[in-house]
Amino acid sequence: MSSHAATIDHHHDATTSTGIPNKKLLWWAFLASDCMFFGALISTHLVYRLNPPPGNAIPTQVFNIELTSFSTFILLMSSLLMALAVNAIQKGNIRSTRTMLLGTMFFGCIFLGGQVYEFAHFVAVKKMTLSNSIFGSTFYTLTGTHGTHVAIGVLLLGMMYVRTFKPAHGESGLLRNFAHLAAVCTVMAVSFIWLVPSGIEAIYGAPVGELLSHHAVPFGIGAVALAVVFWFARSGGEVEFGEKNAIDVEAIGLYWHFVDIVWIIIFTAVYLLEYL
Amino acid sequence: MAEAIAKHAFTGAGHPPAKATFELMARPTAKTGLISWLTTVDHKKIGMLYGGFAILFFLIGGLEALMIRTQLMVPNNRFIGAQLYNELFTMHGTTMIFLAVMPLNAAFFNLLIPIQVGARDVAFPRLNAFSLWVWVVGAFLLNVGWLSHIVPSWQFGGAPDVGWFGYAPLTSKVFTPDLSTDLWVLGLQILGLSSIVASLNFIVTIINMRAPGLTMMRLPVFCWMALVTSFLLILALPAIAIALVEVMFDRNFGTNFFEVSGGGQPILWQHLFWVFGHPEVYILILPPMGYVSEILPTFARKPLFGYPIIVFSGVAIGFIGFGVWSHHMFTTGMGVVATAAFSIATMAIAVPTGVKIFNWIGTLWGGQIMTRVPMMFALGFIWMFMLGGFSGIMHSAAPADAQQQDSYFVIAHFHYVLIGGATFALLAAIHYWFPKFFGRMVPEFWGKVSFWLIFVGFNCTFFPMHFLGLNGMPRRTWTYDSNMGWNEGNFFATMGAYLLGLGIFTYFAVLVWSFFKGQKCGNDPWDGRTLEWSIPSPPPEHNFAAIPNVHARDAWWYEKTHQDEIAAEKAAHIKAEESHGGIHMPDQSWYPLFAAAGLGLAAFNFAQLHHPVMMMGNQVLSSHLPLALTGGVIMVAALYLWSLEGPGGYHIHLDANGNATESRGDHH
Amino acid sequence: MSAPATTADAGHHEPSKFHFYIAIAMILSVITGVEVVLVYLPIAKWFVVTALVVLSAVKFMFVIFFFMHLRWDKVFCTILFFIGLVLAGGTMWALLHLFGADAGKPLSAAALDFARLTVG
Amino acid sequence: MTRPRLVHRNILRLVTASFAGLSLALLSGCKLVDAVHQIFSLSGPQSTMVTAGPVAKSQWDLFMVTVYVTTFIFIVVGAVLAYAQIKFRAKSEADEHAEPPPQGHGNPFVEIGLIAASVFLLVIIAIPTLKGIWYTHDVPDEDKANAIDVTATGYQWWFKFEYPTEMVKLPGGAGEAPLVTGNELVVPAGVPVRVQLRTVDVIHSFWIPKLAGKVDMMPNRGNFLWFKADHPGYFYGQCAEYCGESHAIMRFRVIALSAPDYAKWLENQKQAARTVTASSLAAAAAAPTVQFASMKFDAGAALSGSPQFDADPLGAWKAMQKPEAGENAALIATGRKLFNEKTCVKCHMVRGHEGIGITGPDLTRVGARSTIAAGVLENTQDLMHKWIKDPEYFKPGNKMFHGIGGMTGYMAPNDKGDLVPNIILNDTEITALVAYLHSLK
Ligand code: HEA
Ligand code: HEA
Ligand code: HEC
Ligand code: CUA
Ligand SMILES: [Cu+2]
Repeated sequence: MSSHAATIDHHHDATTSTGIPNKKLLWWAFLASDCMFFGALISTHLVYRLNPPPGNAIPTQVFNIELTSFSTFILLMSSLLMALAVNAIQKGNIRSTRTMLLGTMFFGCIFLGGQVYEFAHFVAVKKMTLSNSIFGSTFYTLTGTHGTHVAIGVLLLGMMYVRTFKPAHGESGLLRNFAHLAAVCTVMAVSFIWLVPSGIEAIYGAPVGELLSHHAVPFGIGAVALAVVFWFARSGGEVEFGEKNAIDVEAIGLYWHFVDIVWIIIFTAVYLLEYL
Repeated sequence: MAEAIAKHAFTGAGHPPAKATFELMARPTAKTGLISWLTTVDHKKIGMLYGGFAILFFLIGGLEALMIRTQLMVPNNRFIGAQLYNELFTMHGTTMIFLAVMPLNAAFFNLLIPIQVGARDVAFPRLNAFSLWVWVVGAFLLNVGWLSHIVPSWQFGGAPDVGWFGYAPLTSKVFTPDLSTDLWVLGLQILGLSSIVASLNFIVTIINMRAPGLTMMRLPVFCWMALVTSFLLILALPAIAIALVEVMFDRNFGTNFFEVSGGGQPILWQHLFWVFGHPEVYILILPPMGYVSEILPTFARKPLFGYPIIVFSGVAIGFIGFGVWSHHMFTTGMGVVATAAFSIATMAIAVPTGVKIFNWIGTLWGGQIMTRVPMMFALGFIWMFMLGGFSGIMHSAAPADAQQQDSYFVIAHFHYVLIGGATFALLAAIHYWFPKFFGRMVPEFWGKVSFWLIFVGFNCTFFPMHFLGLNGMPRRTWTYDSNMGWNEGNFFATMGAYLLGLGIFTYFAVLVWSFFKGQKCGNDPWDGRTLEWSIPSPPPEHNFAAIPNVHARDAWWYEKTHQDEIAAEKAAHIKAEESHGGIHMPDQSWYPLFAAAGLGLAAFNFAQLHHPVMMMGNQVLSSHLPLALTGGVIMVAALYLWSLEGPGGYHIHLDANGNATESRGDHH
Repeated sequence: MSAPATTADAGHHEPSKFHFYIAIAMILSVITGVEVVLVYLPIAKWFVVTALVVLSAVKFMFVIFFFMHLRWDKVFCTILFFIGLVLAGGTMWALLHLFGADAGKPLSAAALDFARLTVG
Repeated sequence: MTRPRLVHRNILRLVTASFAGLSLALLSGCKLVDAVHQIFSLSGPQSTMVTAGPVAKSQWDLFMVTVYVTTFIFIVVGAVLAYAQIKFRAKSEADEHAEPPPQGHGNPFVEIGLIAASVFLLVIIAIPTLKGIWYTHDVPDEDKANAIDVTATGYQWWFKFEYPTEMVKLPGGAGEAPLVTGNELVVPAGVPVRVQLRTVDVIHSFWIPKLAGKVDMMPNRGNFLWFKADHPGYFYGQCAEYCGESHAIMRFRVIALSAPDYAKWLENQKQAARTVTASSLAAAAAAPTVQFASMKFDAGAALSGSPQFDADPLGAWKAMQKPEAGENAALIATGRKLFNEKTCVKCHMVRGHEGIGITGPDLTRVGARSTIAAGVLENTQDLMHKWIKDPEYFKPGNKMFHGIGGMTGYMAPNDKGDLVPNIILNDTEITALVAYLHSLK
């Protein structure tokens, strides 16, 4: 392809029939599908909320609205940073993009931490578990699914972040590739091995301190591996990533914002309305 | 214009192919042999794999049906026992719907959509391969339970036995403690994932990859129906995905979604299932309506009558289809208002469906009808689908349905729409496009023999079932008493099923023969109307030497009547493209296969977290958690490498005689 | 297409939306604050419910149209997303009504206990 | 461009013609005519056409409306389609290569006309549908006062029936409880019956085709249906929702009796279980037995199978109500003892005797039922013997064999967790048990 277009029009892609880039179309279609996904989950929650069986948990006695409002605010701010990341890459400003990506991830993690704390607190202090009331079942499943979406978002952003360092000309040794891959795999394995069982433990009632001590080893390995990934990723020199990748960042952005709007609905429908 | 055309050929939306940085697996380049099939991203190869698997499962599902019919041949039969029978009908329904008709449709989506819209591949070729392999994983999980009948020491608990719509609370641990139900839940979940991913791909392909001049209102009806179907899939599948998650949590983590003692409402499962399930039946029938809308004009030698209305009614069917799900629940005590609303909404669907039937007849009217085999199946489709639709209308009258629901009348209804409808159209389509993709004709005579066997056998099997149902015979019953007046009907139906089986056997036997020995054919054996007939049979890897310019609805028909104009255009396109480096094709990749395999490993072990599997008296895979996690890690790692690897690509250059040479790495 | 676009000159770009995004984010935070306060105010329940629904709808629209650029993209994206949104909303609405109707009510607690007793 | 040639068309015609001829010839064989007639017959005991009550009748009438309308459409549309297929068929090979026909694209007026016609035809179906939905939902207001209430509860795989308004005294002064029976629902004819539908496990569905369409028994929900039997009769019912292994044979019966017969039946049911001793036998011989008025049975059935029973099921049922000839008080007493010893009592209620269980069907008057094991077996001494000997054979997975709710059945886990026989019976013991159970009238 020899068309050396000087600029990239981010709202029109001449290679497609509609002018919408394929990836953008893909993500919007996926989000339409995800609406149904959360629609079904929220329906389940509300159906049981409006017709509770005897002996159901009482939400207002469980909730901690201050914490949730704070999380909501944090997620909104992460959305802002995400929008700014897209804005930056559309200008070809990679440094700023990286900062914004990191910021988004950071806020996402705060949100997740808030949720882990919330779950652990509800279980340990408020005695509401996944299985001891139907409210517990629907609440944890709905907000947990949302949390999973956030976690996947963080993972995608992390991958994107690493990708921004990919050297331009593909020169890198085999060993380096293997080391990089091994580190990435370790991070993933550890986050699974750490997250899944500790999530289950949390749901069944273990307080945060205990969780950390139980899973100290995998957590430690994960932290080290994470550092390794970043170290490998941070190669100097020319990188391949650039303004042309704006669509990739934007795609993840769409996903991230969607997760945010789902939370907007959950915040109102699941939390706020309970206080009336 | 030339620029747009050259770009159009690009797959992977403007990614400059770069040398892979993290090249762990060399990108495979084999064009033949096992590796080429495992790593392919070519929509035609993927389509054929889908088709091959689907036909295999169609035969397995048919075999299951034959066992069902044999058991029901005479009253109080003890050919097979209750438990096995329950597994058989569950797996027959699940197999036919999820592993035969849906993937056969997916096969045609893959084979035809890119060619009919004038593209070189789908929008995301590797994602397409991923859908295929994920589908294989789902099919495996659903069927692996059969193994424990062969090797009893593998305690999967047999194949799933909860019925194809798995009503809670029968699916709870209390009532079906064995692994089969977990595998069913995960299998369906994974098939759903595959379908959503594939559908997103097709949506983007149809909307975004159309050749220049191919406006939406010139799109072949088949592509329209595929588009509507893809939308139905992405919008309906999430409902069942959530429902399955809820069942899975109930079974494994003690939630109460459908747990009666915890206040759960099993009826919620029914709602969520049918929110998916009803659109699902249109997912099964809309693509067949597309095939028929392609075949009828070809063999009547006339364009489709009322194209815009056929398209619009397809969209309308899809849309209304989302508002009628509770007609499967007329007997669950929804209350009068809800029952009335769903009853009327259901009837409304007859209108857009009728419109299609009328327009197909309009297409025949005044034509020169050539009754080739595909045409016979297509005409058979119209007749049989109409009958099935009528019994659907009888169901929609809710009070009358209270007598029909869960009786053989329903069985008759849906086999008329599913076999007389979907399957007939699929058989028509296979026969019609076989020459295109294998370059050989299927003999007419044997095709007709198989048609008549199938047609007669089908009606003998299922017509009496209307009467069995009205005479009170319930479905899903492994045996019946001799004094109920059902003996003759069942015997006759079973004989019909054998005849039908013979027909199906003949049909596929003839295909196999034709694959090796059939008469060779050229581009356009049927005097077709759409773009696929403009390219060689079988199509070359890059589909089109020159991306066509579309000037009219039946693009190829127009080309045939305007040859000079088109020839000039094409020469210009070829030149333009060569000056841009030749025809760009995406590279093969291992990662879709690896990601799917990781998913399979994860799901298979996840299902067994709470069920140690015994093999030869020993507990094997004693701890499934590590294996499940390993699978998850493999999947994520493969996806990660996939994203780093990039679409890649190489170029094809055509000489004056149309011979192709390839060049790699000449990306400028 | 393969031109290293990092060097593309900024002159051709539309004006930066940096401050605009910040403004949107501020509005969103304020709305959220209002929402939280609203539920504690002693106002008629129907009013609060309506207000909450409207406010979250506004937030929703702000995010999809500005953060997610629907406002600047081709309308087709909007249509695409709203197909899913409308169907999901409609299905939710229908489900809530189906379960809210008298016929949809679960057995009373007493009847439930009765049913449980008879299981033995 | 290659085109398949039109070979074989004539051969094919010949084949189809001879196939049709052959089948006609076969069909004209008169035994076959009968058989074919049977295939389409709608006169079985679960026929939805031969109705015996207003609910089922309204449902059949509505069904016939849909049949008329769709048949009409089929004839019209089918005729046009058939005409087009024949008229516009390429008659010869030359035809096929002729100039293509005019490439017309459609006609909006035709389309709109056909849409309007379809809507009109649907309205014809919709109106009676709506009427029917409200009519079949609940007992009409004017009849509400007469209606009786019963509760039907589904168990895997049998039905329990309760009469909430008919209280019986529990033995030993333990107060009162509603009358309970199993698998055979006895109701008065000519009276609306409102059946409350409950389940203790999975979803079942309650269906008596001749009396009313089905309604499901949903866990945690209070469904109900109503029906009315026009005349006394014996009706077949069936669980119509897949509910596990033996769903196929989860059947039941409804016996509609005239008002006085029903009163007598209730009277008898409310007594404690019948105890047979030598002296009671002698006393009974002297006293007049319960007599049922003679009544007409809806004989519109053409049935095969056990002819004596099917010829007059209601008569057969009535016969079951009377004590059997040749009752042996000693054998019955042994049976009663065994019923206790073999732990049958912990699952089965025999009101007034030792039986106290509630996880199995109430057997207080099992001897007076026409069928056992949820309508699967005729209640002859022989078949009951076989049932008690090997329930698993007749009903795979049944809870009497496998145990339920903490009660062990014929099989139970031993210390190692393997299933081993738990209730072991020999033929003599079973004979005594059967004698006892058959004495419970
Ligand atoms: C390909 C699949 C397919 C299709 C296309 C349909 C089409 C229709 N179906 Fe069917 N259906 C199934 C597959 C399908 N169905 C399956 C699998 C089940 C059972 C699931 C299970 O329980 O396992 C089922 C069950 C089912 C039920 C539930 C029955 C029960 O369990 O009690 C109902 C009830 O309303 C119903 C109705 C309809 C209607 C009204 C249509 C309409 O779309 C039909 C419209 C078509 C026509 C009417 C014919 C042509 C029209 C004209 C010529 C115009 C003029 C006509 C009129 C004005 C009437 N179907
Ligand atoms: C597209 C879907 C589809 C198709 C094509 C079919 C095809 C057939 N179906 Fe079925 N059917 C369903 C979908 C379908 N079915 C569903 C959804 C259910 C409900 C399940 C449930 O209740 O959960 C059902 C249930 C069902 C029942 C009711 C079972 C019960 O409720 O107890 C019956 C009974 O007769 C039946 C029969 C048949 C028959 C005879 C065929 C025939 O058309 C089959 C013809 C094909 C063959 C006969 C194969 C021939 C091949 C060979 C002979 C070669 C074999 C060789 C190899 C394998 C190498 N089907
Ligand atoms: C674990 C509980 C259990 C035990 C112990 C048990 N039964 Fe049963 N029995 C049942 C159940 C449950 C049924 C209903 C089976 C069905 O139809 O699915 C039944 C049905 C019957 C029936 C048929 C009743 C009818 O109305 O159709 C008879 C007769 C019977 N049992 C006799 C016996 C005898 C005799 C014994 C002792 C040897 C016995 N049962 C022990 C649970 C039990
Ligand atoms: Cu109970 Cu089927
Ligand atoms: Cu449906």
